[in-house]
Amino acid sequence: MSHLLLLVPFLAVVVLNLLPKRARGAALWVSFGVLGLEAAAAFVERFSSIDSSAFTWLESVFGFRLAADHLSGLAMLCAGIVGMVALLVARRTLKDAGEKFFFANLVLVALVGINGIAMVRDLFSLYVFVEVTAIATFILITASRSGAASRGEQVFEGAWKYIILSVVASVLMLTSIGFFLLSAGDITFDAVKTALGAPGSLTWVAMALFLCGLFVKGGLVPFHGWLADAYTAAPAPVSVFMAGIVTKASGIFALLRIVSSTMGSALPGREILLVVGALTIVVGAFLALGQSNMKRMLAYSSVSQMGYIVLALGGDLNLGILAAGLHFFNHAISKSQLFANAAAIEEQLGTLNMDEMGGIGARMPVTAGTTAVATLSIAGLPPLAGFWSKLLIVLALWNAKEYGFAAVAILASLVTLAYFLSLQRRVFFGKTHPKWAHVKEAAPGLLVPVVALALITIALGVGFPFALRVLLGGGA
Amino acid sequence: MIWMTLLLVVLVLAALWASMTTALLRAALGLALTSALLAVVMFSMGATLAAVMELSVCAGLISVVLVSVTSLTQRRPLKEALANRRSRLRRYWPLPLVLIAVGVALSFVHAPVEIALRVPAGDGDVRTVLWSLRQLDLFGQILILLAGVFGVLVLFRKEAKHDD
Amino acid sequence: MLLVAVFAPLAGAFLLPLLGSVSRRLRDVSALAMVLVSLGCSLALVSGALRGDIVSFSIIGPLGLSLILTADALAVFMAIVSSLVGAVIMLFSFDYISHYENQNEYYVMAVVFLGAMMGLVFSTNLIYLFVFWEITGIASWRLIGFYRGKADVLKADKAFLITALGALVMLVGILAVYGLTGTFDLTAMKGTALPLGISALLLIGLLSKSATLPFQTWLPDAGVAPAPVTALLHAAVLVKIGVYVFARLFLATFAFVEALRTIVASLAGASALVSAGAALVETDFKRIVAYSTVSQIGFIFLGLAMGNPLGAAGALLYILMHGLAKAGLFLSAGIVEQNAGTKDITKLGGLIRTMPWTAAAFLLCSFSVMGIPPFGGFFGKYMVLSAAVSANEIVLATVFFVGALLTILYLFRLFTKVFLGEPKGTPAAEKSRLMVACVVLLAALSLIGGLAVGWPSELARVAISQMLGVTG
Amino acid sequence: MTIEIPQSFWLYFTFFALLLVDGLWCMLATHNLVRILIGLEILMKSVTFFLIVAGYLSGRMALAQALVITVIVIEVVVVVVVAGVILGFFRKHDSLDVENTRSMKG
Repeated sequence: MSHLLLLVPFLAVVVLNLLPKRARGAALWVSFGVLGLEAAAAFVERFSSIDSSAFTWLESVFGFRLAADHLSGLAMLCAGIVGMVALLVARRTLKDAGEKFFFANLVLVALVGINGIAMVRDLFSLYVFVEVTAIATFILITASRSGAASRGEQVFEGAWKYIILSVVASVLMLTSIGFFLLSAGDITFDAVKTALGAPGSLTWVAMALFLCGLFVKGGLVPFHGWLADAYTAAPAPVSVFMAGIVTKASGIFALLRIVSSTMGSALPGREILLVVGALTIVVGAFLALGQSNMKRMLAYSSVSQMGYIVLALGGDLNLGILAAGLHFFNHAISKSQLFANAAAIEEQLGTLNMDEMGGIGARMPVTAGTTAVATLSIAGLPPLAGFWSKLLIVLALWNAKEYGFAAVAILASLVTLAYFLSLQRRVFFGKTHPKWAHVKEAAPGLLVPVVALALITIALGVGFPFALRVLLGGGA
Repeated sequence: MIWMTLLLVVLVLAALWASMTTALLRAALGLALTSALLAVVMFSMGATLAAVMELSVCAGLISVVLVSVTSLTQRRPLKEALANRRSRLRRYWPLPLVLIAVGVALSFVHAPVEIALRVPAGDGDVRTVLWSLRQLDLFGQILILLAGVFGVLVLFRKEAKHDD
Repeated sequence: MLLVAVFAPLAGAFLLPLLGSVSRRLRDVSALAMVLVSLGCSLALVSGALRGDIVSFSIIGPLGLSLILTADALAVFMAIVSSLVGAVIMLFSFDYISHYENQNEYYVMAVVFLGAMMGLVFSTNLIYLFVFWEITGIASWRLIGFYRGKADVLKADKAFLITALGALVMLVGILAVYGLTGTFDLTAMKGTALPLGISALLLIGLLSKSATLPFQTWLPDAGVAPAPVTALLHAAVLVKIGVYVFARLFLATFAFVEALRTIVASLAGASALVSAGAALVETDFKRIVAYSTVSQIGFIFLGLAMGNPLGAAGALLYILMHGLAKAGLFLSAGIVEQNAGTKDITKLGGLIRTMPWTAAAFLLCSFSVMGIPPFGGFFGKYMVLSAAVSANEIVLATVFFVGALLTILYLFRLFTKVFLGEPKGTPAAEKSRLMVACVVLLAALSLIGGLAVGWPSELARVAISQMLGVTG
Repeated sequence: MTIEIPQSFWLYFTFFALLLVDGLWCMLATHNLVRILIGLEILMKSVTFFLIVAGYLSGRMALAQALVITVIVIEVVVVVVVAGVILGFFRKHDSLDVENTRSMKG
């Protein structure tokens, strides 16, 4: 089954390009279908009792060394959902048929990369798939011209920063792989785990380098500079995809994977994670507070939320990984929804400058309502999904006796709430500016995904103990 | 050992030249030279296949790309280039000194390094490793090439539109 | 039964916009019906509660996250207060709110708010207590910002941020409790002695929600909301949450800490005096009443902080009486504001001629808040003060006595300015019978509560013996 | 193999570090996009060299070669794509100066 998760999207790309040009209009829907299948497959494979061993013959043909666990399932589920949302947004906001075609293809390529990240068992393959995702995303940012007029040179600048820092991160990761080759003799997770268990400083230098590389990829403080530019520069559907899953998978999920499968419970690197996490939360939140471009605020909010995941990894290991995984999922859902909302607003208003807005809520009630749900969830207010994952993160920290960091995590939620309230106030509330008197609600094509995501957030929040039991019952 | 050290010194010098020379074209050539020297180093360490790759792809293909980019973008007026040269000098003169300092500093380090010397029994021929153990990476390579093709297509198409 | 009481409003609220698209009347009535369901369920629990039965219901979840609802006498008492006052306020809003936009949101949020309140009252798991606590926060945020003007929304945000800050600090405290006892279940941690630091963390949350010094500033500002909302928030429900949770945690669950008595009582005293002073100089009708609330909450805290049965019983009684009377005051303020077009008392006067019923109801409710016998408020205040005296807190008792005198002063001032004297501006009449009827109903309840004080105090007595019987 | 492991490691590591510093300096000190790309390439060379050295010293040359081959393929794609973007930028601004890209702040 896990092989299929990589091969099917790949074959879909091949098939799409073999089709005659006239049939290319269907590309978006084909890739939508593939993403839906992937999400369903990831879900079935990990979280239900349906037997999926019918595909073992594939493993004898292809010698991929993969292993999927609950974490990978969660990431692939996110990737599928976020990808579908991005495609729906692309259908509305990209104007050119050729652009849509390329978008569909590149999303599929990136999806293979993300699924690869989710399932690999060695450091180098991890690097390869991170790179696949990065290159596909990079092309996505630069390729589209839709709305480029309003973004001007930003496209170039954001993309440039992204690719340069991405290569620098690669250099860090490859150097680290070299060190592991020297000190562990191999680069599979198991070998690395053994080497980390043995005394020796070289291995820890290597691990620190690899983590630094991932910090860059995930946009964590102090390497967060590129992220807001890249998100702002990207066209609407690409920023949905990037914010929803790409950065998270290639930076944060990879981190999660490495911590969970190579570091034991004795974790000398824990302090690094705690400090970086806390710093990221606070710095990201305050940067978000000062933004007036909606996408930039959301981007810094992402930075801040990624900090929570890293912080969770520094806590009690088992609970921390569970909490981090859940926060990963919740945040992917809510943030892709917010970027989709931003896309709807940009589509209707032609601007993302929050100072020019005001009173949009009365004109676009669905967008306003779903935005409220997503922001409150991210700010960690019950009974929405975000509250529970934050609670688990704080519990993980508390169990590890990191009281100070737990308090930081809780109180930073207040800053999160503050900037999201300011967003609500500036965008949706207040008297409607005469300029927007005739603004209409976004097209149904854009509303369907955001409403669906908001419902997921609410349902997961209300039924959380049940969902948690499903997760735990599977033996995480 | 001596030969290897000399070779590496030349390698670093080539890289230094590539980063310090004024004309972009020469910098690209310097990079090609660096690549070629690196290939020689690889060869003498026994990494034959990788050396061939390095020589053909990096020293060859990448240089072609760089040279064509450079020639396509050389339209700057002479004055600007001259002004640029002066400011370049300011920014680059410390580099050789820094490199020497780093080299000297590191040559005093003799700390023990724990290297896991495995018996190379499981480490067979590079082709076997690549095709049977690293299949996943090959799959990744294919994907990246695919993405690269898309990139070229997209960027090329963009130019065509732009010229209209 | 418990589940219905909590989730009928919580889940039903989201049907309201749907019903609203059928008919506005249907929506309004069903909103009221949902609150009445809660009230009915709570009333049905009374007879059991009087016998000292404890009804419990739970859904077991992993990691100690089980939803446990428990109805003991304290919870039932509180539930009745909230749903009763809530129901009258819902009735009042039928006419009041029909002038404005966003009616659907108003009803959804108000009903969600009351549902969450029910959940809060009945839940005995700290995490769910926090969950419902925050739901009330979200609902009140939207309700305060109902008018959507820039200033309104800013003030709503301020209220939300202050209460959220308190809640987050309290969450730290909850986690500390968890670290201490290894459980979130309140019944399981009964009798635990809580270190002062953790108590302080929890206390900050409670004080911020109940708008006690030093967190009082959000409450007068929240007066920008429509009158039913302020009534809901200030009088009946929101601010009482802090008081209720204080009783639930520090009296009913944890071993009583002596140091806490002094701290809480001093804060309450300061809060009572400062806000009474503020009420004396304010000129905004609703802000005066709001400051009065801040001041009266001080009395309730004083009663609870004494830690003896008399004080606690007085506090509980006063929760009920103050809720009824203050709701009446706010709703009268709403009637005046809507009909006269202003809430500045310097521009009002002589309204007793055109609004006789409202004036009468206002006066009766004021009597109750002032603590004049035989109105309900008297018994509460009297018991609280005598509890303070019997606990040898003479200074505090004096402070609060002064506070009570100030209450009489500023309420009379308010009444004189608004209802007596020469009419200013255009004469305003009582337009809606329904609204006036609600106010009169509340005034009557305040009076009846005082005359028939035996019945609620019986329930309070059972609650006290359940609370203090084990710990004391 | 009879080489003195620690000593030869530090010798190779020195040259790796030299290449790394050189590449970083080249990237950071210039305003020219093409030169940034060249600096990036020098960085990649240093890492390639380090991987080979790691394989050489630990006796896993075949594995190291396999890795290096993959790295080279990725490197080429990155260079081609970045070069394409540089060309697009040049067509738009008629300049290669990175200062033209400092429009975003915060």
